[in-house]
Amino acid sequence: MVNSFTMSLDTLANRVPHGAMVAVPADYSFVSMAATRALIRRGIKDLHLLAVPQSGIQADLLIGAGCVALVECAAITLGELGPAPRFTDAVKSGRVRIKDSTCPAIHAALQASEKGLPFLPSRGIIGSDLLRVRPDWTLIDNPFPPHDPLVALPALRPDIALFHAPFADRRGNVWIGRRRELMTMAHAAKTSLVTVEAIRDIDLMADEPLAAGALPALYIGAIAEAKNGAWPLGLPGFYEADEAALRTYAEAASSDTGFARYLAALMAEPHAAE
Amino acid sequence: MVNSFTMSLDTLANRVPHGAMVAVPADYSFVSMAATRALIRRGIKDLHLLAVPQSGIQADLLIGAGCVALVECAAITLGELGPAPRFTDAVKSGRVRIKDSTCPAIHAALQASEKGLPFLPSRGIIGSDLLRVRPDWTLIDNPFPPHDPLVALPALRPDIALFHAPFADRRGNVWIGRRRELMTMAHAAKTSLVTVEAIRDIDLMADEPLAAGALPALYIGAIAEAKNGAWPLGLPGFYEADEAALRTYAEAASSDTGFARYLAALMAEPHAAE
Amino acid sequence: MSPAAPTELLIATIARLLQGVGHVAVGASSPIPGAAAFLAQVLAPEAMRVTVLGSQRNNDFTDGGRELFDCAAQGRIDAFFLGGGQIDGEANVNLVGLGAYPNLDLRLPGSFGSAYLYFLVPRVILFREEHSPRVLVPKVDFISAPGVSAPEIYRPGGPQALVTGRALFNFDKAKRRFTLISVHPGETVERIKAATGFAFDLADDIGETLAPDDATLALIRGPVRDAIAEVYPRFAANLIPN
Amino acid sequence: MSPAAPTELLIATIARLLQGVGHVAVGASSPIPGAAAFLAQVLAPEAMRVTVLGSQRNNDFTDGGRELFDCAAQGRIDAFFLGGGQIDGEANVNLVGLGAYPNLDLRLPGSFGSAYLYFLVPRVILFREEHSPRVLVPKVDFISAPGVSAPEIYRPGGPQALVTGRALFNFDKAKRRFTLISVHPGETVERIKAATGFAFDLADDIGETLAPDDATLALIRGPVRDAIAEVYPRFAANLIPN
Repeated sequence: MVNSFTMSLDTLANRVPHGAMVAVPADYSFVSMAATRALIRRGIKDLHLLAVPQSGIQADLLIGAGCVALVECAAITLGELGPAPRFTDAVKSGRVRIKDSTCPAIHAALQASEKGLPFLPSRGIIGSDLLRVRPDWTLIDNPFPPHDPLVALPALRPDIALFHAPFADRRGNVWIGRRRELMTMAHAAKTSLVTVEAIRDIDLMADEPLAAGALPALYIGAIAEAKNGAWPLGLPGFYEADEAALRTYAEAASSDTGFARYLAALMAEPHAAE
Repeated sequence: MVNSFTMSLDTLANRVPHGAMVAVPADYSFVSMAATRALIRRGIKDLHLLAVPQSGIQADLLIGAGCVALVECAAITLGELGPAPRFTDAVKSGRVRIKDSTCPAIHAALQASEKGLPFLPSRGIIGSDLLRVRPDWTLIDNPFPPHDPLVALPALRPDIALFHAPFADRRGNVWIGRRRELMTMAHAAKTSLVTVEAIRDIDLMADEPLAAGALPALYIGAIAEAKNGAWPLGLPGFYEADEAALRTYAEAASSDTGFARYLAALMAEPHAAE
Repeated sequence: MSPAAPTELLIATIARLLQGVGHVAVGASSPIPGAAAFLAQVLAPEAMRVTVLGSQRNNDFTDGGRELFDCAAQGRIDAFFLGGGQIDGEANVNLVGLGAYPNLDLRLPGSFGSAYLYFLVPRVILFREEHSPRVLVPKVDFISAPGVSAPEIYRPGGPQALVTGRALFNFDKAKRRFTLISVHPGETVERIKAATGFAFDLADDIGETLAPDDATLALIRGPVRDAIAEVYPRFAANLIPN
Repeated sequence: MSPAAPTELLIATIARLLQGVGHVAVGASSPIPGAAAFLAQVLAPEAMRVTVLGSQRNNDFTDGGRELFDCAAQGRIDAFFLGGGQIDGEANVNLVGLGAYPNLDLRLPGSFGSAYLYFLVPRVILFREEHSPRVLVPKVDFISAPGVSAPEIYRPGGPQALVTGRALFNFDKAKRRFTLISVHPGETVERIKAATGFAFDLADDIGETLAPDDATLALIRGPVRDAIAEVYPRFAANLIPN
């Protein structure tokens, strides 16, 4: 099985079908910006983007580039750089549909899928307008005392979990460290496409400390090497975000023409950042 | 906060109240046999022992020593050494009550507690006599198509999670590696009492690979050093089980007199094995 | 010691609200609550745990993004902070947007974890620096998380207080109303009334919000500044150095 | 090449039942199914994954004890093995004990994961070496896991076959009955009938269970023996060496 997981970034991006439900992690986790750019260059369309549980530049860029039909999230924001302009604009104009959620609901709905369950119950939420705008969520009664109403969150089963990781081995095992939301995503998704800083000549499962942070090949569909693949975001614990490049994006994305220029440059220089 | 977690094995054992619900891991995980012997010496009574999801010599010894009122488990067995004699005897005679379960139900009920939920639904189980002998389990309808019946498993919230681990740091963080059922147990339990091979002068959270396998101090009540604390069981990835000592136990436990002799020796030589 | 800057007053005010807390968690984009949590920690007579999202040094979670929420549901988080594009007189918060959903006039990032943590964390402190009728409204346009719940709803948590750049309010769950406790230096009750879009009660003894003393200021400008600098370096740089 | 030992016949028979499987998991105390899984793996034209509980080398799970069950529920495990103190003609299995619950005449270890995996793994192979009326009963005393379920029950999985030390049966879910497919060398249909406590159907062409050929025996005595030795050293030592 050696090497059958490994492919080029573009080949990996071609594994994402138009219209797929793609789960991506938050900026504080391991975001594959390299694969995001490859998807945009490929002209991916109609994605159902599931932010686990929130997203930033990745979602904003995909939305601005016209790749997204529906975004499901607890929040999309550029953080200290302000609102996500392409997201804000697309949602207001109705060009992109939104399924507003809340962080623990996204985690729980993925755990439902991880457990092969149709739903997971949740406390909280009742009385929030989220319940009103999410007709797919329903109330059930706790069958045990105090028999309080609970929200039943239907399982989220992404077609693809897409993320970046520090490294993988040649058997297809991926090291994710304490970013365990990536494990839940991968368990819940039909398959996982992963970019990594490097494929190493080690056996992740043969080393107890490394195995503790490894996602087994069982859940992995494809791996592509992409050095600095989280850029301009950071890879927490490994490298910092490029604040200047993020600011450049935030400024460009704040106008239609600025974003168009940014996108044109991204399309023209496919490997500038990778 | 430095050192406030650390105490002697006997002091740790004194933290377990009579009648407590104590969750313990399976033989393939990290079992604290050192704490088990300390509890027996202390004369602990009326435990509700929750095997996560099964147990071997640990449960058999506690049951034989008269420490257990109720055992909840998917199985108790000495594995290749045959049935667990004290368990078998005590359950048949009714001296110990049993709540028969199935592995995934125990995991799920702990996850319910981890999520602060009153229950978790489960597929399977329906049609098993387990449902008949577990009146605390109830059926609910899946509120989504195909609206199939599901088993609602009430949350299990142990008073104490009790286990052994390879090492901890002085801040109270415990390294459990890939034995993640210990994390679920600790999250689900009110507190965790942990024996370790060694307390190390490191900061587990400052090292990314180690942090990936660390259970934070947040969930830990007390830590005691106990070298070879899993003996005669092994510590998978660290040391092997002592097959001869396990066979000695299995033979002794197969008769009342043999077990009484084994127990007397254990009471008389408190630190022979630690 | 130079007198307390407005930010330092807020830090000290929030820190006082955290007295007796065992574990406070601080969410994203929250430098002032984060600094307040560190101040409360250094002042606490017993060990107090501070978890700051985005921190490597003050975030020991190892079970992924869900652990904050699970930990809160287990009753292991005593205090948390929420903000909001709008906050109304019943302590409802809106983090989704202004106008009619979904094609809002102003789209905000989203509800984050508010719709859950507001129910489960015993002391939720609402914090919004801007104190204006635009933010403090009679009724939010979208309830990300409600301030109060019907008795049949499982809700160990909820709003404790509201801290703004101009005043401090407590929240009374039974009356479903805020009570003005103190106004920050330079403010008056009348100006607060004019700047607040919802009706509220007045405490018997409304005074000026207590400014931090020199010892507290020294802590803010020393260890607190150092601790918050890890996650919010620009914010820390703007605090007065010791 | 010396002829196939009875254990080798069982290994080869079970391995044939695993043809086309993508991922087979092997539970506790299962040396023969484990060896069969490794044999199927070396014979498979495409990559086949074998997960053996208790193994360090052939168990890549990293999410704790629940991962086996979650993985099965996700549809990522195609085959699994169950035994039982009793197995009845409707493929119900009993791992709890003989007699009246709870003060049983014979207490067995417990149901393990049977009450779940039997429902969710598409090909569950029942394996019990002892073939006697004591084990193969008309009706089990305690149903740890039922062989068949009502149509409204979610059940993608269930029994495929029963392998004993004396014969091979298939299971027909619609008819809720076993069908005798073949008898092991030295057995007859009449002897199997006498040794089986439940009624079963007969295949049209009951023959002798196919013994492994020399190439297969070489695999069992070589790479399969090496692979199974990690978890079951004593079992491997008793296999005929290559």
